[in-house]
Amino acid sequence: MIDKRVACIEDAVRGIADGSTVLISGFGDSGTPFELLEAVLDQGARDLEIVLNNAGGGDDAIVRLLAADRVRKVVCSYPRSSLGNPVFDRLYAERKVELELVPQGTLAERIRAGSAGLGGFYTPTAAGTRLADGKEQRVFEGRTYVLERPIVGDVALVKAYRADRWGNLVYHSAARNFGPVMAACGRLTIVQVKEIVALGTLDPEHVVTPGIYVDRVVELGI
Amino acid sequence: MIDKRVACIEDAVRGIADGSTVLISGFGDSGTPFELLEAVLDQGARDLEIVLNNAGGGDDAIVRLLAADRVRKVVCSYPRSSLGNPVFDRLYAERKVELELVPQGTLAERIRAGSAGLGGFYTPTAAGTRLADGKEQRVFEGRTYVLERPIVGDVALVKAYRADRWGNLVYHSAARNFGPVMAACGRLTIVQVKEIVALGTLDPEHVVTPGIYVDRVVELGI
Amino acid sequence: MTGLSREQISWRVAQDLPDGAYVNLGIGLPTSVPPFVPPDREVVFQSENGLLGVGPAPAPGTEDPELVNASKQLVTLLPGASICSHSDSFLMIRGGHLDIALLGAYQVSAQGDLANWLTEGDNKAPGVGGAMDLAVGAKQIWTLMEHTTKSGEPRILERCSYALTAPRCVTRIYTNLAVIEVADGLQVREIAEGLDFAALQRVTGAKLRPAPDCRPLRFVA
Amino acid sequence: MTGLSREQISWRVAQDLPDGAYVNLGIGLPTSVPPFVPPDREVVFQSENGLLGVGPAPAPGTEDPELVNASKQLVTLLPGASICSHSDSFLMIRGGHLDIALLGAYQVSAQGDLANWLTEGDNKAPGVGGAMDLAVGAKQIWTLMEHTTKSGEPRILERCSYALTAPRCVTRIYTNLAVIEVADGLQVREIAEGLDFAALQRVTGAKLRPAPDCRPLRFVA
Repeated sequence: MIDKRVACIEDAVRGIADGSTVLISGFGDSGTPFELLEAVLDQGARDLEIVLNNAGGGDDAIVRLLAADRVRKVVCSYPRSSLGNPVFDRLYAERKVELELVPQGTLAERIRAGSAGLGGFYTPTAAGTRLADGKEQRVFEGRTYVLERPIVGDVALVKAYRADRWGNLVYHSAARNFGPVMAACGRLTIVQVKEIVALGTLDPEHVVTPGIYVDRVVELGI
Repeated sequence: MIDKRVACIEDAVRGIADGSTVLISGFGDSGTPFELLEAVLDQGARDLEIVLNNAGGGDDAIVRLLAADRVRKVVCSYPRSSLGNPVFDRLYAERKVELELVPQGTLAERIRAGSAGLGGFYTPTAAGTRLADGKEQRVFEGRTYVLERPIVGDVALVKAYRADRWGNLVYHSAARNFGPVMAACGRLTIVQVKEIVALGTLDPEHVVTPGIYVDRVVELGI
Repeated sequence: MTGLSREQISWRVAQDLPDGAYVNLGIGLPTSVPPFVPPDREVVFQSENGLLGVGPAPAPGTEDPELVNASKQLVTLLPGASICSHSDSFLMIRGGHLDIALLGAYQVSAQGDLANWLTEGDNKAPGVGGAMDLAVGAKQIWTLMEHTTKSGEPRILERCSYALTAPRCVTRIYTNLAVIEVADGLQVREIAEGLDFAALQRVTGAKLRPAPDCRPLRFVA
Repeated sequence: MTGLSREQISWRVAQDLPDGAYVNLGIGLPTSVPPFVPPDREVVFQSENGLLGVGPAPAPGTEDPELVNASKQLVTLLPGASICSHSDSFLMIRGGHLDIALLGAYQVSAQGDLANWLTEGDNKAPGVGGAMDLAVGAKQIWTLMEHTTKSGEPRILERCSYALTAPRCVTRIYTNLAVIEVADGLQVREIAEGLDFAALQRVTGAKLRPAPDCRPLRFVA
């Protein structure tokens, strides 16, 4: 029997290894799996490379992972927050955390390419800019493209809305954002949901992330 | 006001130019816009390059387009049918129609790349096989990939299930197949649906093809 | 200096959005454009985080904390809206499906080069967000900005001094002082009332030319 | 010749599908595997046209003509099933998410090269379908085929003579005469009852070696 459900959030994050690349869903606060991140804080994995759109703000769990020196590298499009992120700014200034800045669409596409088994793709984004420095640029039909390589996560931490025991997922509103693309890209995909429903409850037409991509689901009621 | 609805199927296919590249949704019969194809037969466009998974069978509208010498080239993964397709076989043997055979996943991905503004992508599919002949092959981390270029349709002919006046679409069951990827890739995307519903009826969470990709919708009741 | 307020720049842009246009709103000034769209037009606003058909801010008590726009402001969805993932959203953006992206700018060059993500004096970690994807992807890029910096330095230049977001992408520039078309150089379509062409040229770092039908730029309540 | 019937090959493969496996069924022989999966196992079948969780053929009167599998046969969906587009389906296939693809084969080489799309004598237009994507994408490729051609020519060869679907992809070969593991050459795990190793080697075009625990291949109703 296929059963991706785990009983508690400690079980959900069990076994995340030091040095892992961890994909974290969310756009600002929307769709960010803060509860899973709290559990990762407790779980103890260090030397992490985190891949996410923003880099936390205020004193959220991402900022506290950074403050606890648990993050080696941040791959993101926008490491700034309206709440401010002095922890990241300090670590960055002191070169204690590496930053790989990736345009948002390229970030999503690199993660998708990783999940899709592609070796890379040519995007017009960033061609002729500083963010293409050191990358192969190539002209097709008169337009310049940058070669981008896939990202694969050892772990994906995703917030969704509802799941079933097969790990099928639906999301809530704008919290969908990076969830579907990251869920498909984690070697170990861990999902927090508000509610786990009986198998067959989710309409096959409406499933956004098929359960094949999901390894563990924990129900949090929020 | 945005209103993608057209009154009749003749209006739906109006203006398809000779020489167009036409994407046609469907996998076998499932999701194939046969009624739009009948209208294209009547409309008269010639010298077409058609991009689709199969190449028709029996005496369906695709076969009749071929029989009427309206098709210059077929880009597909599987030009065979359990119903037989002697018309295609004859035209192919007489070199009266060009065939570009593309692995099914590469076909879907090339169309997606066209819709996504990408210049190309590297896929492991077909590496080391006859279908990679003449294409750039490149090794990343020990694995060989083939460079594939995007496909863009002048026209996409798509069968969906429900639409609204903004052109939002949902599909029915396995008839979804190539619909969403082709709908996003047509410079002119024409959709036949069973039913047009009032704006706001389709749940934003369940829309599969956002209306931005759709130019014309015709309601057929089937 | 004479000219429009920031809010009036947003108003001015809104008057030019055609009925039926699909429009992305960058962070900052562009997010204040939608309320000014004339009520007889249906304009569909896209937000890079996967929303198409973004509506106004929610009424108090109806807020959904997860329903935010690219600037992380609470929004609503209109009838006809749809939600998609980030990869699908940037397929839409990069693939040329949006008619117009409204973007803030630090600098724009006479060739339409855009600089809107990195200033030279800023020591904080850089952030680019979706700006580069929007700049290469939308059919038209309209920038909204003050005509000069606070210290009076021009933002419209022969060459941008800041790092580029994308080369040759801006098609129209809206400032407090002018509406400028980028087409084989910079053509001034409107000049703020009370300002003459020579005065506008003096606060601009690139050569301007007036459109044959150059009109006054004025706010009409 | 002795050995299993075609249906019994499907039965044999089904016994090896682990509980919880995600399995794609190629066209032809593989489509007859699902009914033979032991009832205490939950195996999720994928169909390349965008179905995950494919169920059995529909009861008469409940057919949906649009709900077909890769072989265009009418099917059903199980509770827990989902539907996706072709690009999402082949992301799943190519991206290494399927545990096993069950594929028909014309030829398999000692290195696991697969030829299953093009025969040399066939003058009809070639068709490849999803075979190449499946062959490079699934974690394991198990082929189902008769051990020899109708005229008795071996299908298991040192090198395939037909055009390849993908090099070095097959991990296991199920025929009417044997179950063979592709692992540093060809290791015979099971031989059809009544056949000895030498006889199997004579109808095989590549060098075989017996597994230490090589067992009889037999059908148990």
